[in-house]
Amino acid sequence: MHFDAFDRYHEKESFIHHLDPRVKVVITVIFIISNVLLPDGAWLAFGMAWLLLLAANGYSRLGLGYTLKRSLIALPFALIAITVLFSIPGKSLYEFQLLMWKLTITDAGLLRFESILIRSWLSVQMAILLVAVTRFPDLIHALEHLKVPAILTTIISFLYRYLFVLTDEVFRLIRARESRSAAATGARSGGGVLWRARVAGNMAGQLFLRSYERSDRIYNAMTARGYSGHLYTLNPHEMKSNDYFTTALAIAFIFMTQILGRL
Amino acid sequence: MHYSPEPLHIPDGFLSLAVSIVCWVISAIVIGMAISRTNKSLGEKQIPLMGVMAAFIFAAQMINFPVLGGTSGHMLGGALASIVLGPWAGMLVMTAVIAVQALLFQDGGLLVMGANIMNMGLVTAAIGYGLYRSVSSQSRGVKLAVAGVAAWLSVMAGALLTSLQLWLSGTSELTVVIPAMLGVHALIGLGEALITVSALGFILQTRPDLLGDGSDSAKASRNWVYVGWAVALVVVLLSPLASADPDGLERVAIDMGFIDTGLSAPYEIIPDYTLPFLGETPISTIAAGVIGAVVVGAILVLLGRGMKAKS
Amino acid sequence: MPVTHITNQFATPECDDNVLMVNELRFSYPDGHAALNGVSLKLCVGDKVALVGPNGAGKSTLMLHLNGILHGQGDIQIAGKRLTRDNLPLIRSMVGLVFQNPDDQLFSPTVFEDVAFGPLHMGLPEADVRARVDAALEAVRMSGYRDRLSHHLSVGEKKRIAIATVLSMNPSLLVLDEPSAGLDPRARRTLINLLRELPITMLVSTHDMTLVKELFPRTIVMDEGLVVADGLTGDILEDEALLTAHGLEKP
Amino acid sequence: MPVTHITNQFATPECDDNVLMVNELRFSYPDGHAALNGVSLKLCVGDKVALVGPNGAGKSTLMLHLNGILHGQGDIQIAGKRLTRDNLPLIRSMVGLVFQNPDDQLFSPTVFEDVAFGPLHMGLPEADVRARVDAALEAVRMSGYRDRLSHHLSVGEKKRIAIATVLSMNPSLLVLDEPSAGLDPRARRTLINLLRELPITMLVSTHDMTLVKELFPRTIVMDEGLVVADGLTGDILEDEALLTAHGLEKP
Ligand SMILES: Nc1ncnc2c1ncn2[C@@H]1O[C@H](COP(=O)(O)OP(=O)(O)OP(=O)(O)O)[C@@H](O)[C@H]1O
Ligand SMILES: Nc1ncnc2c1ncn2[C@@H]1O[C@H](COP(=O)(O)OP(=O)(O)OP(=O)(O)O)[C@@H](O)[C@H]1O
Ligand SMILES: [Mg+2]
Ligand SMILES: [Mg+2]
Repeated sequence: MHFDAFDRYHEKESFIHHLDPRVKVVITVIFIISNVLLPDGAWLAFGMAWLLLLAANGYSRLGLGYTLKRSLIALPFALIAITVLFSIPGKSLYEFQLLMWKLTITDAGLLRFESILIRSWLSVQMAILLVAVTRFPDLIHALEHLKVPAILTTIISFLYRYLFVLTDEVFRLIRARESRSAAATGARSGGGVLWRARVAGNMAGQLFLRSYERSDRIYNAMTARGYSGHLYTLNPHEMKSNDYFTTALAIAFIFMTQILGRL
Repeated sequence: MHYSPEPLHIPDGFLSLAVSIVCWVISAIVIGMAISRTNKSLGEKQIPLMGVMAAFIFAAQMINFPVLGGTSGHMLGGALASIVLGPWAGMLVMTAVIAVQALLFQDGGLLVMGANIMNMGLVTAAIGYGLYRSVSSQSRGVKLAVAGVAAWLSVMAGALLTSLQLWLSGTSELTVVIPAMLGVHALIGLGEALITVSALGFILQTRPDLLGDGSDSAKASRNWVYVGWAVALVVVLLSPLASADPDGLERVAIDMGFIDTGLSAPYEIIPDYTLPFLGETPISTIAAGVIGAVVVGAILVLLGRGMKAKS
Repeated sequence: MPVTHITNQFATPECDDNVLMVNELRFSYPDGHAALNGVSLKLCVGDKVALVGPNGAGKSTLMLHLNGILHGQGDIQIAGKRLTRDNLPLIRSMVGLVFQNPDDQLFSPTVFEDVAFGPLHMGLPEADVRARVDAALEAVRMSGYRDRLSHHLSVGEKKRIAIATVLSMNPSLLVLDEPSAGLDPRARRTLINLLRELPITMLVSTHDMTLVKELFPRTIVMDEGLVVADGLTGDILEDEALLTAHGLEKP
Repeated sequence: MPVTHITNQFATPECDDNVLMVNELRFSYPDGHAALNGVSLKLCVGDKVALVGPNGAGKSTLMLHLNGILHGQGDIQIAGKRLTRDNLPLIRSMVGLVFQNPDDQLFSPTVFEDVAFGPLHMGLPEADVRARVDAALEAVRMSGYRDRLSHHLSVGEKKRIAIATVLSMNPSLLVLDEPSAGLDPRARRTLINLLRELPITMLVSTHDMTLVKELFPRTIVMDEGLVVADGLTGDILEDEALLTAHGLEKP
């Protein structure tokens, strides 16, 4: 079983793929901050932000709709914001009866709801784009360059490496459980919820022990190659003029979006 | 089987910049403390251990069990991580897990990552470890029972914090979000408790040596017990109050100055968030955001330096 | 039971009571990779059959279909019952699937709990569960290990317990995926003797050609999602051209 | 180099320049289990030696001593240098240890980072590191894999990269723990050819007696923490009594 499906990187030849990962991380974060700062109902600015996304999609040769297709992940969470439809005072648009409550959708409420969704949807797309055009190890290097403490980036790079190994293990455990989840004719099968939860907990415990012992073996393998408490890495990236130029251009564009959103 | 998003992971766009930054600062400070503490007690083995344990938590979150009609329960893991690794290492491990979920799977946003780390990594670890620690010399049954309660409370604490952040951001109405989040997570928390307890039971049975008394000094662990119980107490007291009388909670918040103008002005929650000399313009909001970000960055850099100097 | 093995490369034996019948099974993984391209085979009661082929031939994928963990197109019948979504739990009690790594199979702290999982899930009364656990452990010669912690067993012991975890469900068909991988010669010998003695129909995938030669009268060769040969082991192992073509070696 | 192999069960070869000399090594695990009970052996430059024995014989434990991951009582010398706490980093650059599971050995996200790990921790300048990585990947015929992600590789490919991770440290002695476990016949063949070509002294633990016969002129048999035989592979494989006594089989 392979969990390659976890990898979100899309190998393509494009200048965006070749940008320094720092540049991509910084632009992504600024873009997301900018979205959050845009006022409710700044349609023009939202449109401009999306334009930037479309352009980035296009330039990275992923196809214009690439991030769009995958951007629904945050949608279920929107449920949580639904109350603003009714709670913000404004002109009544629509009234209806839900069980014992009389609910009124207001124009201000609708505006706010839509704006929250659009901000989130734009931000998620940018994040999707970031990992589609940057290999995850390069992303980790970018975090190192951006002075995220070494201990965190190290944990993250181990996490990334062993994510695949351990999710494979989990998957095989679940398979083994499934293949013995049998029934006999005439009897009620499945056991109680508590028993099933206990089995799941046992699987977690089993996985913990195996992970723990694996970390011991990894430590041995590291020691055997000279590790003695301090990790050294080569710095594989260098900012080129191209990188500075793209950063400046993107920031200028995002700044213009902000101004447009507030006119 | 696919990677499935979790209800507690807030995406970008749902929290205001102010709330996001405040949460980032708080989380960064706690993470900084965690880094300097783990550095002090850091055996060489600790690095691969924490790395693999982070992968373990990630993978363990995918172990589910059927509950009713197609729904299934699973685990967040904050309490378990801190019980088996100690509070500081547990926090770092959870931070890495949440960061990878946001970076690689867009499960949870980047700007709101501070909030997500706080809700699912820091508070859960504090409650889990604090409560478990207070009974670590008791019998196996007591330990497991308390671990279960701690796991349940850790999920409730995360849900409560998430609700408050959403409300402070003007994304959700308190009267709805608190009962809804707490109601749902009271059930999710049961799954967390059940899995945590039997996973711990498994470890206690097969490798009890791994759950030894830890390397914490007596004083440090007493402090954790206080912190853990204090956070737990807040959850226990605040949750029913908030569910029963959210309006009351809102009033208290207004009285205490958290909220001046109510929900319609989500950017002004922190009274002096707008900078006086710039006036109440969008520019001043941006400037404040930038300053916030610089502060966070500076803290991270300083912590990074401190760490290097020590190692 | 009279089992007629035909050395014709695409022949399957004729018998009155098939334990397993697979007909034109096709399956592609979600990523589009076609792992099975029309596999057909039959097993008679009492057959012990080796399934060989290079890495990626589709052996494990086929095995995962036999108790409905994967669902492809085509027909699968176990002891005359068609495998459908509705009778999945029943089929699972009839097909005992043992995976390569016993650590995946053993997820409970004690040997007893693991062997009891299947019967408990089937909803059997407690006395029956205990009787089945005892019988299964007896069959793999591990009666003394009932209350041991699985975690502390050697690989060879774990392998035998893993087999017990499906024997306790009284399966009509035992399906083993690479049972001898990672065993030292002695443990391997013990396993071979155990498999020889078990009076159950079995289908065993392996890269261990010595095992094939010693244990299985009949061999099925798979490559690229197809059955490329099916016949008496002796004949297949003599067919150098066939072996080389599919990345295999004579023992 | 004249290497005299003596088939006497406790003889070790005589030569002028020993790459490895172990003298009366004893070690007990913290739980009190005595895993090594006085092991002595010598390897000459260019020797390729198989280390066989049943599960639990102490093979892996011995290997972990050879570059100081475990410390027992007794003497270990690598190329004439005694292994002490002080020269540990030097010794580690001379002894390349490859563990059984390549997933434990390859702990970095990319192949390059993994192969560079050893040279980087030896404190070499960047240009040297890059040159060594290239040479090591070249040696295992994996030059094209520099920037690949480790988790995308097949087991056979991972195995070869694992060997490259220690070759990049230019070791005088290569120590491999069960290199062929879990490989299919084709991948195993590739590995055998690779090991045959590598011009380095090596000590290889394995349960794969065919590998032993094909690749190693000399074999050391361990059991219960002791060397019980050391001699020409041909002689040892003929000694049925010896093999049976220590749970081994003729290939
Ligand atoms: N989850 C998956 N997603 C996509 N492709 C897969 C998946 N699992 C297996 N495959 C592919 O399907 C094909 C058949 O794989 P399978 O595991 O059945 O082979 P196998 O004969 O068991 O090989 P081995 O001897 O290595 O165990 C291979 O090409 C494999 O890469
Ligand atoms: N960490 C440990 N703690 C206690 N005992 C151990 C530990 N590791 C190994 N042992 C024991 O030491 C003995 C030697 O183990 P070792 O792993 O060296 O055997 P081996 O010859 O490599 O076996 P295999 O062929 O199974 O790899 C065994 O009895 C084993 O149970
Ligand atoms: Mg397979
Ligand atoms: Mg070993």
